[in-house]
Amino acid sequence: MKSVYFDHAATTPVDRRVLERMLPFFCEVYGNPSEIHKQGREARAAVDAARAQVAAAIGAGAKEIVFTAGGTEADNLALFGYLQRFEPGHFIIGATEHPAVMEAARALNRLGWAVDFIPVDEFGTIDLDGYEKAFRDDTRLASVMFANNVVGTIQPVAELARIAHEKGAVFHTDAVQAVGSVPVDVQALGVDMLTISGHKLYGPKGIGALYAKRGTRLTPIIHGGGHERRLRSGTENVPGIVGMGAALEIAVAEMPETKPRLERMRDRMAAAVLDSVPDVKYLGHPTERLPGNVSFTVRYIEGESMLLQLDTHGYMVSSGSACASGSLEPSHVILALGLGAEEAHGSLRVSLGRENTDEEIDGFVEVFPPIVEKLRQMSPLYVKG
Amino acid sequence: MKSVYFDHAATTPVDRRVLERMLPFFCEVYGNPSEIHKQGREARAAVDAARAQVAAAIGAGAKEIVFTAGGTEADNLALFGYLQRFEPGHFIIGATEHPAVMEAARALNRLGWAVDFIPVDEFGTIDLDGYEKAFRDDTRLASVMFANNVVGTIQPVAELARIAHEKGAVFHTDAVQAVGSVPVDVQALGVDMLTISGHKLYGPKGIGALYAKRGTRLTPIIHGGGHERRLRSGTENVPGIVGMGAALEIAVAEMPETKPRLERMRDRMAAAVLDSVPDVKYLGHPTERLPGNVSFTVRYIEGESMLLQLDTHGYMVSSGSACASGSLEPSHVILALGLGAEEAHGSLRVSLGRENTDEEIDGFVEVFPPIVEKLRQMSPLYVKG
Amino acid sequence: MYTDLVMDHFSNPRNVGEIEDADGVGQIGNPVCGDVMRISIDVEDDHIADVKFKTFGCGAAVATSSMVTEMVKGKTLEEAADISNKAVAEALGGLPANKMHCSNLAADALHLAIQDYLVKSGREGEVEQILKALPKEHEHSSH
Amino acid sequence: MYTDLVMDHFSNPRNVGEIEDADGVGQIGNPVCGDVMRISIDVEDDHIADVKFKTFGCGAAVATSSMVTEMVKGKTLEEAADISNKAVAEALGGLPANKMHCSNLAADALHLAIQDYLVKSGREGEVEQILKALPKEHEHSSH
Ligand SMILES: Cc1ncc(COP(=O)(O)O)c(C=O)c1O
Ligand SMILES: Cc1ncc(COP(=O)(O)O)c(C=O)c1O
Repeated sequence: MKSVYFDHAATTPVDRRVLERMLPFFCEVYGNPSEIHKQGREARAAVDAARAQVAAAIGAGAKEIVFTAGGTEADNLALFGYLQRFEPGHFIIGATEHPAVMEAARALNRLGWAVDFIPVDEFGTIDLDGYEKAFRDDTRLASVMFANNVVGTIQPVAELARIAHEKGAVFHTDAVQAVGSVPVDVQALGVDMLTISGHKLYGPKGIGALYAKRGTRLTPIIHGGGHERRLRSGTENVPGIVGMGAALEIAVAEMPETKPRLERMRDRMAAAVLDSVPDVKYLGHPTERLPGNVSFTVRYIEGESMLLQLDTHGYMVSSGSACASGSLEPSHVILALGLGAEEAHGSLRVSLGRENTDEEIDGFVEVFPPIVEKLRQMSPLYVKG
Repeated sequence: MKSVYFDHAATTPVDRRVLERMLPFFCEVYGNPSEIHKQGREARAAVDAARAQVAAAIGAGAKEIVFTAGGTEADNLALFGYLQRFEPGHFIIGATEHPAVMEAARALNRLGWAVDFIPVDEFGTIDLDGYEKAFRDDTRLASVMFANNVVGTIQPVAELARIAHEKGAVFHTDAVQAVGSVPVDVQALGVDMLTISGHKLYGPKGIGALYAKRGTRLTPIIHGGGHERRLRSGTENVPGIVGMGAALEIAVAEMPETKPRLERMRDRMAAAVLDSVPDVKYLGHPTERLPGNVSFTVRYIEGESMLLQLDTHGYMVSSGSACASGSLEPSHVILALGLGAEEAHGSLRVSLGRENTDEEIDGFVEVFPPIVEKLRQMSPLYVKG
Repeated sequence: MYTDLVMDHFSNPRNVGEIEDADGVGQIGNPVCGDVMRISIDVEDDHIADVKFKTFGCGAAVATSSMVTEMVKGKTLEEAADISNKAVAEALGGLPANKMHCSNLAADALHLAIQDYLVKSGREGEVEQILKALPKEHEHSSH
Repeated sequence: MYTDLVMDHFSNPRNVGEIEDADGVGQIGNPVCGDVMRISIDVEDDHIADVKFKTFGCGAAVATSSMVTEMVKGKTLEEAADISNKAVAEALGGLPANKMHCSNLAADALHLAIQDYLVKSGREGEVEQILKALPKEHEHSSH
């Protein structure tokens, strides 16, 4: 049976070219970059080179990049690391943030910080007016994600950063889904902090980075030997760092080709699904969305069961359904768009990646309608119109 | 020129067999273990299997293992994760702890926690009497490392854990240097928490684990999607986890052969160095020490310069000297043994690993004395006796 | 995460559908929770002569529904009433921990169908005797 | 971390040793800090005729000592006094940031040797004029 991976928003395969560049750093150049002998110096040089690659990919300086173990840790470092320098006050996040920001915010809230969650409209775009009004005198930080992981909506980040600065707060954006997929330039955006994750851009898992603009003072959340300019202790994950640098370099270099191709495939797939299955709603913004994100909700049936049926046909996708996520709550992102819980349960996310082909989309569009029909036949909520 | 790696306490090469087992998890089984499609399920199965391997290697249950990004994060999770559930009180650590514990302790101290640093004797063994007396009514935790990373001294962990329990505190041990090198059984030791790091036992960098005994309640230090039984969020580093599981399995299986061989080589090397170079002092415990650790201090000359000279001869070692560590303070470990700052500056650590040979030791013992002599000739402190 | 048997029942569910003019119908769950199961039965001689289900929900919800219909066919009402959600999960070789609560309610739906039959056929007095542990409606919505 | 030139001066240090009955000797640092440099000079016609060093310290300490002896040989006292620690580091192609403070004091040791010469030869009055920026002893111990 063919096997089609349509879940690139969850994670991506490591690009073989990236793996090639990582390989020497397991068994040959295995030194600890803190050591000054030959092995150590070679490892240090590799880390420095990767840091320069990551910095270049987002228009930052090498000293503005802090490597972490992933996007989640980078998000936590941004929020805790920045806010914990102050007495508890107020900060702002978007209503559709990833749990990495959402739960960090909740934990800060338990420590005495007030937090406002800014609503989004039906397309997932942040309510600019509500955002602007939420700032208070003691608002230290606003964090709004660059692009949503469930519905793909891209936020007006530059505008959000500008407003935060006007209000005297710093601005962080979780750009885990964006970096490598769409152009990201920290200078042009004017953000103070920005989160990246390796495994979302054809790099390895277990590596991420926080861009922290020169002058943005942070306290560490992991203490120890003082690595990463004292901001994140722990022996550097050298192959991971090398892989992330290489992956970003490749992603940015190939973006002029990849981005329009994925956008075309995305729009074609969305149109085909909406065309061939009744009672389907497209989720997220019609145009301001990630190149590979096709998200929709199917009435009367539940996400996990669609997902499993698709899986038995070889198509791997994801769902914002409560069942699929292992939690019992339907996706807070989909609820934030104004959909009901029942609809939220029926959501499906197809996230295309650069190895996907038009044939794979054709295949999906062929198998999907009968799956929906089969599940609807089984559903007590479905009364054929 | 030959290249001899004698710095296994800093980090180890990844065993080729370990890399082989990791390789499929970059480009083939690359799924996110949280996803329920085939890729996700295969990744989850790999994580589960590795968790079982890690657990088995230390006599724990699989549910007692929390994967982290390394030893440093695991140490921080143990201290912050356990203590932050309480109102600030008191805890205890050893005087020769790794910065991962030391700096976490300092950070907790800044948050209002009182902390006692228990001194060690000239061999680096913790002062049991002082330890026992340090407990107070509000002592929540004691953390003493299993084996020291600089001088290799192994602590009486079971005894320390027993005393802590008697006093109503939980006991954590940083066993980063011990696991894989000497037998470690959490049941026999009776510890509540124990830290492991992958890259010290021929596994990859960027992965570690905290053993937390069933019933030990922790709060996370990294918040998000609720991975690792809510204790450590972030997409699992699947290849890293697989590598750590494989590396531990191999290390434990081969320990009956590796440990006595390294101990013999260690003792032979120590004797040869002390025999051939005057004014050298062996550091650490004569017998209760890590199998591969040969640590000593050379009077009148400085560690980094020895290290660099050895490096130009192809021997890679480490030093507790201030210069070599990048900080300006001589190693707190060596000062804790009661040595003066000047002596601390002259310390050198040779840490043998399983790929080292007797020939390599012979080579070292040959080149080392003339290096010392050359540097002493250059030293204004040296007056030939 | 799911056993092969769960996946088999999910992919090839047995007894899907609705019995027209069924002797008894039981429904549990609600769409907000993400699981709705409806089981309809025909009863002959105090035995389950036919049973069908419709389910909105995840893989576990579908599989437990399918399994319970298989387990119950031909059984007496009392035997059917003794089948617990736990027994259904066990018959499937187990369910993931997070599916044990909300998605494992097929036996409850069956019990409600039996109750419905007893009430409809004027045997209301026997409900308590036959159905020892009747599910509270929406008991799982509190999770 | 070190440039090739630093490593060259470290591995093959120039002018190691002590001048017997030197015209001037300067020493800076202390073993607690991890760096001690001693420079001895012979002066002829207000020129540095010979210079030697002994250093306890890291690679940077040795290399800067070696470099300063090379830079200074044959120079007038005034020229020698104008050589700064920074200039020594630059002549070596730069030093790692964490080595700039404690291990880069060779020029200071040289200046102390010049001062010693001036004092010993009864030219104490010229010290301030020739040595514009005389190092404070152990100025680096505060780091
Ligand atoms: C928007 C967003 N932020 C953060 C994360 C967390 O990144 P990581 O999995 O590297 O911890 C993810 C993905 O899981 C994400 O999609
Ligand atoms: C005793 C000890 N604890 C903790 C650590 C930190 O581990 P990691 O480098 O995996 O963060 C190390 C090594 O660096 C160590 O030797």
